[in-house]
Amino acid sequence: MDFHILFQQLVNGLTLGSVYGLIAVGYTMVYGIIGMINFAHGDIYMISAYLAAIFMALLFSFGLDSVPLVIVCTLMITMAITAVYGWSIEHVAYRPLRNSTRLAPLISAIGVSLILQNYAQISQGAGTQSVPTLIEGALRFGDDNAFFQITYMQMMIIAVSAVSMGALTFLIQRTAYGRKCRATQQDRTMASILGINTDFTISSVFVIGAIMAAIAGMLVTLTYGSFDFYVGFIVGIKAFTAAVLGGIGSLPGAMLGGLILGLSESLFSGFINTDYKDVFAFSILVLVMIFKPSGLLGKPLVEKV
Amino acid sequence: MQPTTTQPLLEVSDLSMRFGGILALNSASLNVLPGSITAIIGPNGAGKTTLFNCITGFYRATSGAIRFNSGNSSVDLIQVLGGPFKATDLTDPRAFSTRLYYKMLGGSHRVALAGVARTFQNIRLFDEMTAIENLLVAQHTGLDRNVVGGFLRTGSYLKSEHTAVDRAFYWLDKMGLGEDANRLAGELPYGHQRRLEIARAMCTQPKMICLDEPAAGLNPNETKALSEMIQMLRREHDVAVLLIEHDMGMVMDISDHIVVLDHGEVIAAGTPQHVENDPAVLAAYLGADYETGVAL
Amino acid sequence: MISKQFKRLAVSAAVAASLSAGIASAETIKIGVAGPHTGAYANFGVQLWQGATLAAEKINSNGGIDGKQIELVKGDDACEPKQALAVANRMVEVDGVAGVVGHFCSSSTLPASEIYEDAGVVMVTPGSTNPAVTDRGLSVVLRNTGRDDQQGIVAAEYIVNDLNAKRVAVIHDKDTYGQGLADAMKAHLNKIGTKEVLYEGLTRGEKDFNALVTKIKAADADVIYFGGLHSEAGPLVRQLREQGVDGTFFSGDGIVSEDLMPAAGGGKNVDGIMMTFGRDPRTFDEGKQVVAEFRAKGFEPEGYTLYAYSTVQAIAQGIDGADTTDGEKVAEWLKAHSAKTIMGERKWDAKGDLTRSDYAVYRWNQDGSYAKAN
Amino acid sequence: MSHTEQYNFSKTALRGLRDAAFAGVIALIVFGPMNGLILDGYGLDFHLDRPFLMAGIVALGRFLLTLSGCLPAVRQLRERLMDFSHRGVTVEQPGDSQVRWKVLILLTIITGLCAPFLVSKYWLTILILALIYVLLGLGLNIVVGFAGLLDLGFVAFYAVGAYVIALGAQYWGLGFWTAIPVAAVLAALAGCILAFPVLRMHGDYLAIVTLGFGEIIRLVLNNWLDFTGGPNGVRAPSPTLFGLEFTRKAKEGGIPFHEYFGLEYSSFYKYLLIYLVLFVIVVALTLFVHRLRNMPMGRAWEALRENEIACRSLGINHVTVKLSAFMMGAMTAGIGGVFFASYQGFVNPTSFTFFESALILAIVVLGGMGSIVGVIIAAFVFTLVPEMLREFADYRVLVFGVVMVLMMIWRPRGLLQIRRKAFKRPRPVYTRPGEAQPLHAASAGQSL
Repeated sequence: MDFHILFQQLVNGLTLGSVYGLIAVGYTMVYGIIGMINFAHGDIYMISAYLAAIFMALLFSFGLDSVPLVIVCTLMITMAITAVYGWSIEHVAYRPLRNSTRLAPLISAIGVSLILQNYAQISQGAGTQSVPTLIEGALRFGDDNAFFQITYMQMMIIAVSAVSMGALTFLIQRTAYGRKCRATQQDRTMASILGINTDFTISSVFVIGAIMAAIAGMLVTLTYGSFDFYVGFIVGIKAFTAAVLGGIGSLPGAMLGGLILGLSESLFSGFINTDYKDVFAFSILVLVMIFKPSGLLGKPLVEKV
Repeated sequence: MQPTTTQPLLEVSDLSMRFGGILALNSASLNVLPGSITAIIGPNGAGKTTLFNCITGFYRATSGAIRFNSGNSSVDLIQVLGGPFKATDLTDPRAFSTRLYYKMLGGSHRVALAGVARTFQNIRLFDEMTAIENLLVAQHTGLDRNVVGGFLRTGSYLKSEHTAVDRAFYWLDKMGLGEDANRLAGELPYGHQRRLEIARAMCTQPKMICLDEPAAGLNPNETKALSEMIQMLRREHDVAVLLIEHDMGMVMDISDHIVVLDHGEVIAAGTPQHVENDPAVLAAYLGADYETGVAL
Repeated sequence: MISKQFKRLAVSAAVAASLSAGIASAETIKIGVAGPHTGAYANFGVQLWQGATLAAEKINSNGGIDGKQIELVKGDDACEPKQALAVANRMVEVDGVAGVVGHFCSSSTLPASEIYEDAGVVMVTPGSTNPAVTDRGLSVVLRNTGRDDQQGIVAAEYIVNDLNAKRVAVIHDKDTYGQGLADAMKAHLNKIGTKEVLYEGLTRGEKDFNALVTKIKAADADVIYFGGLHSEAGPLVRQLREQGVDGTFFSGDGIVSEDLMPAAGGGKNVDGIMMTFGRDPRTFDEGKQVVAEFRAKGFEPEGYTLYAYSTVQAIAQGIDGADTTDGEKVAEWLKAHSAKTIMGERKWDAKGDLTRSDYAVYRWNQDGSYAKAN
Repeated sequence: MSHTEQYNFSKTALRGLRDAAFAGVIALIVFGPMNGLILDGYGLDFHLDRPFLMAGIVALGRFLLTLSGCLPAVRQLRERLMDFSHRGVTVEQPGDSQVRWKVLILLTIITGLCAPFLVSKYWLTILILALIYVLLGLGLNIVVGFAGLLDLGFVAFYAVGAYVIALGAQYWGLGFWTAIPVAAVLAALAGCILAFPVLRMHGDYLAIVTLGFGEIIRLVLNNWLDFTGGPNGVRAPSPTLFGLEFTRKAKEGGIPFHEYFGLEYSSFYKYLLIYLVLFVIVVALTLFVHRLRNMPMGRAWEALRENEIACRSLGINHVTVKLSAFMMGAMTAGIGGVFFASYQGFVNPTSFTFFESALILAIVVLGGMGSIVGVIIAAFVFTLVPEMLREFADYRVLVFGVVMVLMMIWRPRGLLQIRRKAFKRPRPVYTRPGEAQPLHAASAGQSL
């Protein structure tokens, strides 16, 4: 076997998996805290891709020509505005349903997902949108005939997602805010009795999810360079699968699930067949669900009688 | 101790249950005689509910045996839950096929089918169904379940439904819920819900009914009425009653046999008089009271 | 200023509506324009609509068809078979069209054409190139564009004879058009003695093709043939070049869009892309003036714009010539005669395909334009 | 207006202004970049007027909403509307008259039978589509509404049905009539194979596994080119009536329907036949599902939804009961698929995307989970309204999404309340133990 091909596929899978992981965080956190599948999360990622492209174009048109500066500024603005999206969607479409039937928020989320897709389509046009390649070049390993490479963008994706996952884990595990989140997750009523503003906590989880999606959107836009109003759905389903695979509700699980999914996709399509890579990915999910119903790192459910 | 001339209805022997590192039950044994009222008492955390859940099939005991003898059949209440395969199964095709059968189709419902009904500490009714529908669901296994027959409303289907509705009304009346037949179970007052749960359990026509703290949350009058109902069940319907209860007055009043649990072990068993004077029981309870006092 | 513009627009719309209503009660012939007016392929719908609108305006200002004015009806199928069916039924039953320009996507044209066949309404597709469209023996269906097998043959010949390629990777997007094209190309490639080194499908809508690109790289292909649309071709080219694959990228007429260049990551990556396309309709002498008119309106008549224009002309001439709106007769007339359109004289064979295939190979330049390869 | 009321009003107005300003700012942030800065290649077009207009509308709307809270009439109306939504279930009383319902049902059936002769062929095809969705809605209602199993891959069984007739006709010469039972059985089988291992799972995990299964089916249909035709799809046969075909020209040896009866050819007859058969099936299924609710099977499903643990304690095997619901739902979807394929004459995988599953789920939830009439109404609303909105093609999906969200906020329990049947005390047949005791004296509960 050609090892440079294997390594190249591992790099591809790692990149893709990191993106899935970043988006999966949004699903897993929301599910963890209010037990709701936020179907619109993938579309928030899609919106953030548009925002990133818009602000990059805007900053360039203002005459800013330092690429790192543009990237950092765009990332900040995209994160901020996507966070507002996350907040307002939670406020308008989910909060009124907090004490409703279990399915109501799910349907509402599907509705929001349709709204966001159509909104992007109407306002920005249905066609594929693109951004120019800003960061070029790659680290190559091996000789000219048999090499594998990591582009600087791929490195950036892996590094940024590792750092943001680390920061998020720290936030949830080590800070007072994280304790409030975990308390709300365990028992919302009790948490509110103890003086935690659970409404705020839940909102903030949506905001954090949106920010992570914004980071993913920005990175993916920079890397692949093109997107349309439909990307959110496809990536969203994959990311959600990753979240469930890793054990929904668990942050490291989301990252692990994302990586497994990304790697399995790229290895399967690289060495077996591209056509059936999604079938393979979903089959892994079904198998894991059968043998470990709570996911790889999820806590097993204890039935209370 | 009563002379055990008759075969016990329920035989629990050396039952142990482990949750992770915690030994919730430690080789507990007890018998329930047909038509008797047996109470399980003990301080909080003694393992009463765990024992209950093992008997009714919601937990699979780590080791030990539970047998249920009704009429001329004897059921292994642990086997019917469908346990994992064992190495010995490979040599014995019959054991293997039994295990496979229960693995596929076994589960806690099998315990109920054997003739053990139960109620729950935190009431579990079908809230959005009417009281009478709750009782009809309980008769599910005995009804004509043929979908085509039901759609065409054949004679045998109508007859089986008619009997079921009639039996349901009988139990509603018995439990003093005649007026509530067509009300949603979730909208009934608390005391009525408790009694509806007992009526529902009785509709499965059990040989033994397990009541998990039936008097919790009831006022003294209601508790008194409940005691009479429990005795009525035994008297008129010939069921054995196994109950967990904290209301000592009620327990002492109605039980034939009392089992005292502490830290997962049976520390005493016998008639109310016997248990009342057992020093181990007193120690356990005083200790428990003392601890509770500190905690409060 | 905006409000002024808006008012003017509203007024003109109202006038147009009342005019058309007035005419409608008198004598109009309705022609449907069916295609993806919304959805991911809406830009093709725009091309169709622009082309058809100008054609209808032109014909109407010249006295219409036998004195009757043409009225266009928009039908949006979003390239979904289910919607295409509803649109076709609506065109036939509610609008009572005499002819249909469309549909665009082959997957929509296939089910919809059965409805037109039943209703006896002539349907001329300006964009569906899948062979099955005309191979099913429907009597009212014509095609004002090439067939994928013709296109595939041209591509395969060029790849083998002109590019001297030995190692060809065939990629498609698992859709009726893309896979049909890729299969046609592959079939002819095999026939003339070259076996492809890779045959794979990618998923439409995805953007990450790195795993596939690595596979192409491992196969060491000197030509990457892609059957599909620009929305996937762009990212694919970009990722190929990023991973250092420098084989020639070769595709069909589905990538003809101004969106290709930005999606592919700029002129550097687009440079050297090859594709098969019918003769660029903008180069016909008959169409020079129309092209100028489009440009004067600020619309570049690229892609299928002029195809739609030409199709409206053909239908109009067919109705005029057959002197009826009966679809079978119109189709018969068109097959027996020919139509003079801005894309030259169009002749059809008995199946409804154009008798002459004018597919040629084009090469994209760094500035996003494309020219015939020599 | 009294002094305090006036004070309250001005206070509310002030609060309204503040809220409106806040909402406007948020709207500006949300809409600003997406609507004001339009991507064009690598550059931007500026349309800054749009976001300001939209933010203005949002602010005004918010202000009016707050203000309307001050008007007692509006407030009362709002309270009445909101109050209704909390009571999802009512119980009929034993004496309630059923005549009104029976007349209504009869009228509906007569209207349904007459409808195809009153509308154009175009609307007939839309009606067929609506009925297919009624069928799917009723099927998924069994799974989600009755048994409480969240199934996000329902479309998979629909696809199985559609492909059974299409591929069956292609490879084994399967006709329309035989395809209906075959598809029903195969879809149920598919449901069984999927469900048996996963039914022990907790609710939401079931949702994701079914979602994955739905995607797998679609991907396989799309990729298995040699067998399914992949994206090119397969042609599906039209129904025949006693061997008479509904084509313009019959295949070898056959006689087309219109020639046999000396009628002029029109595809109307084909759609008419599909409609009528479908209508009969839908009516029968509606009746069936209605009766199911009062049958042991249906009661067990609902009980399972309400409390699984209690069900197990009553001897109900939750796996097989869930399985029966799943299979019943899958079967219905399979039949729906046959009609869909036959009506469309062509199937390809694009008709079986997740959006379709979401649509069917929305029909069930908006109809009021478990309410049969609600599901039927919702199915019609969801097929007819988009067709009417065809003029606003660009905004169709947007409106659809907004309706979904608003309906969930306004009526999370669905359009219609669920009505439960009341039971009359029957003539005693059950042999009562201890009959010697007077019944009422024994029931000490009366004194409680």
